[in-house]
Amino acid sequence: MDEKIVSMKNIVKEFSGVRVLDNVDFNIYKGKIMALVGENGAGKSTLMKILTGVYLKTSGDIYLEGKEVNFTTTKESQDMGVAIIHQELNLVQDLSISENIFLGREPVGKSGKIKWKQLYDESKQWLDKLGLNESPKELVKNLSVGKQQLIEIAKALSLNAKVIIMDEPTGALTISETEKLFEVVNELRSQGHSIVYISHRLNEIFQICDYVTVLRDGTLVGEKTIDELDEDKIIEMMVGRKLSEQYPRVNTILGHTVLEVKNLSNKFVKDISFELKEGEILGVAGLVGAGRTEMARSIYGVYPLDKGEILMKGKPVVIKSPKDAIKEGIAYVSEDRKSNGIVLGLNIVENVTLASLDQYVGKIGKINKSEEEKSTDSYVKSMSIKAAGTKQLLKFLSGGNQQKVALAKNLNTNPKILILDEPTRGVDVGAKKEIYELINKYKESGMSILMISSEIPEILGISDRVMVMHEGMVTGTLDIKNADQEKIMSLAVGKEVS
Amino acid sequence: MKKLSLKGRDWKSILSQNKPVIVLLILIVAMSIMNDRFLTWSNALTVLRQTSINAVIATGLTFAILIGGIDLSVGSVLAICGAVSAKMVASGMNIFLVILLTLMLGLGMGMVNGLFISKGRLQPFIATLGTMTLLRGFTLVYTQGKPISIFGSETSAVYSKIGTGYFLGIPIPVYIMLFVFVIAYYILRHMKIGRYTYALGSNEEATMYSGIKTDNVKIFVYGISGFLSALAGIIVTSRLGSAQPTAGSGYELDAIAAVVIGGTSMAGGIGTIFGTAIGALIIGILNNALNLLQVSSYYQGVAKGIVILIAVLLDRKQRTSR
Amino acid sequence: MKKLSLKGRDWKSILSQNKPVIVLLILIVAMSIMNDRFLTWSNALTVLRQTSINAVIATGLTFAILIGGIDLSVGSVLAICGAVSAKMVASGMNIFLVILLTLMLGLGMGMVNGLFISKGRLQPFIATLGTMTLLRGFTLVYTQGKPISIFGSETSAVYSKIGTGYFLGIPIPVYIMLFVFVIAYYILRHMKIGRYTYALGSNEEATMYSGIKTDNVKIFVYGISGFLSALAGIIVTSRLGSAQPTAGSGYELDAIAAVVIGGTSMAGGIGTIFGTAIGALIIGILNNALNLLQVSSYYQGVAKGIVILIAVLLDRKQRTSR
Amino acid sequence: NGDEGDNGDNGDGNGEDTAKKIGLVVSTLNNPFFVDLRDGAQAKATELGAELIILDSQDDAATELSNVEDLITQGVDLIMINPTDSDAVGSAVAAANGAGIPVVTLDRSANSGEVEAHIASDNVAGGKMAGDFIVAQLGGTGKVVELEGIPGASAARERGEGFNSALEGTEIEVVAKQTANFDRAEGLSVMENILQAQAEIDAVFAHNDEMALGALEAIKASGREILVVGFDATEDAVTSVQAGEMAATVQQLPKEIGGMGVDTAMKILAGESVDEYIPVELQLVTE
Ligand SMILES: Nc1ncnc2c1ncn2[C@@H]1O[C@H](COP(=O)(O)OP(=O)(O)OP(=O)(O)O)[C@@H](O)[C@H]1O
Ligand SMILES: Nc1ncnc2c1ncn2[C@@H]1O[C@H](COP(=O)(O)OP(=O)(O)OP(=O)(O)O)[C@@H](O)[C@H]1O
Ligand SMILES: [Mg+2]
Ligand SMILES: [Mg+2]
Repeated sequence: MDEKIVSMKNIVKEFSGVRVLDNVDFNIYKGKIMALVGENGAGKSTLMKILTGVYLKTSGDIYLEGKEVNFTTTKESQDMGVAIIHQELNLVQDLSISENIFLGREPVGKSGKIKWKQLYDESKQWLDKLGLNESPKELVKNLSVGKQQLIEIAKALSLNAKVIIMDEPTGALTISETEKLFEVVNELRSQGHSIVYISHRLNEIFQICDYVTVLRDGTLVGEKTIDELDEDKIIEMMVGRKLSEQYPRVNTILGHTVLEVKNLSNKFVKDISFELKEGEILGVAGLVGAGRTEMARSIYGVYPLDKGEILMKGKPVVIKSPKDAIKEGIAYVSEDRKSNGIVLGLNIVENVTLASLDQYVGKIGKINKSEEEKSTDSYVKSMSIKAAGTKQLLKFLSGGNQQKVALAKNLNTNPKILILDEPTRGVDVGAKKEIYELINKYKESGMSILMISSEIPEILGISDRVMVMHEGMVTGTLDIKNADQEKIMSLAVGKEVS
Repeated sequence: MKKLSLKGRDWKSILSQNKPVIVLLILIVAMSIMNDRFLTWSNALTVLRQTSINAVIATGLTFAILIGGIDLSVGSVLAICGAVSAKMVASGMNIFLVILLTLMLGLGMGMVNGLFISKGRLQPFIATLGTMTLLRGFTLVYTQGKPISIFGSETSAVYSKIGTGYFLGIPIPVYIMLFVFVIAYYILRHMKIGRYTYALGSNEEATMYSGIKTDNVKIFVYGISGFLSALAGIIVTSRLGSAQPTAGSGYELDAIAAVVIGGTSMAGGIGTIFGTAIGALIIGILNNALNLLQVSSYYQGVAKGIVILIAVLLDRKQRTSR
Repeated sequence: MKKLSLKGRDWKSILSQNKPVIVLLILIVAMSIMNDRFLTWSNALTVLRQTSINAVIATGLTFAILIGGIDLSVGSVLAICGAVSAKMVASGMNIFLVILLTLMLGLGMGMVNGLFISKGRLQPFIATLGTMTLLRGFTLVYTQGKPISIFGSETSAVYSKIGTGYFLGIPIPVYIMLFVFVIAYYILRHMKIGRYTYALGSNEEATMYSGIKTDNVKIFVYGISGFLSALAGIIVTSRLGSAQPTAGSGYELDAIAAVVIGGTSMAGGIGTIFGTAIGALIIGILNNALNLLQVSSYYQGVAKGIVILIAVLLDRKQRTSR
Repeated sequence: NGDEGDNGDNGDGNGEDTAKKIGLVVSTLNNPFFVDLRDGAQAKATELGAELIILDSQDDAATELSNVEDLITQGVDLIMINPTDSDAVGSAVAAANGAGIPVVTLDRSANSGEVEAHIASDNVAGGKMAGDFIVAQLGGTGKVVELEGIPGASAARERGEGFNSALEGTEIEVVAKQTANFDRAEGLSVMENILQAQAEIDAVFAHNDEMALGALEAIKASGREILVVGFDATEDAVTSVQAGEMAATVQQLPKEIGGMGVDTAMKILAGESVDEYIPVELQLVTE
């Protein structure tokens, strides 16, 4: 047995009376990587936030290197050598990369002046290590989400902590950055650092982890070494039952062309052309910064076009705002749900109907609330959205459930074309499958789907065709029959494939 | 299940709103003990009538604050609308036309604020600070610095009833205030635009992504604020029988205090008209109480500051999780 | 690569700051054409001296606004500190002690604001609205509504030099203003607490997760604002030779206008002291210009409102992406 | 915060039911002039054994009306109003009339409603007095600056009106007319600016002493010789006149107005008849 560096015992956490962690034990071993897995809302993030002093535990004990600790602030845990990369990005947009990496730990001279040179030099080292080619003086707000995620990682690594917790660090990363990260993580392990690794991508777990702890509904299911497990076993532990085929493909007969995009260009993308047929899923792959999100948002009317046209059923349409897009039957599920997918301050019903409120307005402009409730209930059931009720505010839902609500909101506009941008980011395996099944259901009913994803297995698993982008341009489109990971990757880095 | 969770939320919302109510009750009980004239029917009516002006303005400001904005120009809009309406009344124009035109003027000025903030992408504080200064200047130019009397025409008598009249023993401004509360409640609670107001205040980008023209929502919201300021301007002018060029100066602060004491968050997205009504009543009763208790005017500022701080301290939100 | 992007960044920041500078230059050129007395050395000194008070307050407010807060109490802090210092001077207390105690008083009051906002979790607008009302009341109680003269002791003459004196032909308040600018620039740009000020305004949660005691940053920031308001209070009192109970009323609006015209975002995280200096100069020159051009007092509000709106319209930010 | 001064709180004489309750609604207590008015009234009330309830309208007509309503609620025997504005006070007077409470106005009159007595010194006359003084001092020719009060405030209007009427037909030119909002700090900076603009200034008339004292600082700093005339004769101003700095200030005897108000009120309550208009003399305070 390896030496425990952290051990959490009988941890209980309640949020205003609701128990979200129930007598959970959790260990971290010296120089090892502990995977922490579980469905959305299982309590993984909460457990780690308790360890790092973000939340106060309701009861239970925490030991660090044999000594009982009770952190009440992040600073305390940092000082004791425990660092965390939070699931949600926690960067200061208006500060530079290096200021973010060293926020709170800036080297200062005698006069109290920050030693800028040292700051930049040290930051640069971390950026190089993670393969990020950016100036340390660049403002974080000018970086894409993926690069920001790397900054977040650099920040935690630079703490040189004994224990590093990574809460879904690869959520916004594609394969190449993930590989780079794993190199660093392996190096850290060999130096004796201990790591907690939270991810919904089970293949990653098998790539780097030594141990696995599984949580379900706030309780501990078990702790195993990696050799005792395989993917199916983990899934079974997580969801409490066996799960059949992860990527349930359905083959539909493709209908007419619904959407045609011709030579779309603006400051983000160049010359994008593709078509989408009724009942088709077109997967869009690419590396971080390939411009996939921008392409989708340009179609959705968020970014103005410089050139090009969009045709729906052969007729050119003018889309200048999301409102126009929705009117034309295009819906967009954002990759960044917190900032533009959902409204955290509204409840589930209000979010689900936000984009389709016109349907519910009766005479004298009154919203028909029971109708709203009815629609929402049907989504809650069909998507198994876990919540205390339909009146629960979105900010109290776990990430995966928030994602489902975002999806429901868009489906409720009855779109002909559904654009999904990283639809399963941060979603657990069980829910993922539910989402795929939903996508398939709508596909079967004739909806056309454009699915942007950084998870190649997912792209390969459910799309009919794969379009690959690189630096704002389409570098190739592959039929699913002759698509594989290698071909996608070479197109993604801009290489031709035959 | 459905019923249960509904109750759950209502209970919560009652809990989150009841702190201002508690402050209000404490004020009322304390005053009733300290002064036997306080809890009389006629004083109650006096307080309500005095509260009406601030309450009407605060209702408009609730919309602006709910979207995370602010409207500092309410006092200036009140002044210019009051002045214009006084001139129209004095000229003998039809009373309904006077009211209609005045309210439209306020609506228009509010919408200009909304345009500056939405299309012009100005920060609400500075945009409305600009129009506040500008419109105060306009009022002075328009009135030439002199009060405009409403008297001198047949319309005057009717007009002056708006602020001074009674119906079934209750002052007309009180009816106006209640009517404004009910309509505002209905809009916020049961209409699309109300829902959008909350959505915008909570997450502007997501609201835009949901196909909502956020610019229009903003223009609407500031339009309402201007409209209600004009209405308050009519009440003030009618009560005083003349429009003062300096009317309404500083009213924005009392109105903001009412809104915030009522539990609305300046960050937007959270708040209710019920809360604002309570907040306005707290401020109204406080002013009345300080007078009845004969607190020296120098100490009134001290007392008012303390009550504002206590009220908001009691109602402070959990550390926001944004 | 490193050099290049550095240039890129500086160029951007210059671009984003130069719009207020353009407004300033236009104002100066226009005034020089319209009035030949404007561009004289003595008028320049007059403008700078007049600007100094608003500039000192605006510098403090820049900190508050950078963290996404606001401080409405500056005018009231100015008044009470001015009154207290006047009384101390008149009593013949040592000049250094007077200044020290006054500044500490301002610092303390600012820190109380900071405490309300951090530990008390109050919204800055309402918290400082409360203390603004409260401290104005205190000032009236303290002064009994009457001005307090600084004369009558030996200290008086020295004290009055702070506001009225010259050194090498340049008024002392101008030196104070420049000194305040330089220190504030240094703090914001090169010291930890300055970077935390930006960090807090840009993302409070991330700042907290980075192990920074955000509460302390807030207390510091509001402390600075109070401290500088007290300094402004000393300058005003010294210039007038007496402390007015109503001193500083409405100063918060001019100071906020200066900060925002200078390009600082009310949402926090973005802004510079350089911008605030330009903003304060724009307001100062505007007031001077309106007097020199003998604009009627009725039209002054109109003119000021228009300039504020134009200045911020020119400098409006790209639609924020949050 | 030790010294409370002589008056501090009111509410003395609470116990005696027989004591007359008189309400005093003052336009603002942030201005020394009205503070003096209040002090005069308070002193007189104490002397005559009346209870005086003082409320501050903070220069807002609507607040004034609320104050009067609150006094009615308290059942005062008489209300003395120092109006914020002669027109706007009409409703307040009407409210008092409606409740059967007699009204006395101080310093500013009411343009409507039933008022038992009006005690004031005429602002227009005061302005004229200042104007006449300047005309005399300058020998009927020269350049003057007028510092105006809060735009739209009645005192500013009336004093300006009187002042300008005095200049009519003389060779005196008003070279600058700017507002300094009755504020001393603004008086200083506005005067500084005017000094920059005008090479030749012989006299300044400020609508109140606060602005005059501010202007005086600016003039002293500029080293120029300019006649400064203020209005109100506040303590600071009188000191300044005595020191030979300010040339003159129009004294309205605010304490007198307040005291006379209470005097008149007591007479009315005793059933005695009083004059409708009781002028309080103005005088020019010069060295
Ligand atoms: N601040 C909070 N207030 C109330 N409930 C909360 C809060 N934070 C989390 N929860 C609840 O606690 C439970 C566990 O949430 P947590 O974020 O730990 O899940 P998770 O395992 O990290 O899920 P995911 O994989 O989606 O990130 C959820 O039901 C969530 O709704
Ligand atoms: N606000 C911005 N201003 C300027 N350029 C931007 C901005 N946001 C993104 N970009 C640039 O646009 C390009 C595409 O961005 P983005 O990384 O979002 O694409 P993506 O293919 O959707 O990748 P991801 O996997 O991160 O979603 C990148 O070159 C990025 O640097
Ligand atoms: Mg989580
Ligand atoms: Mg993307």
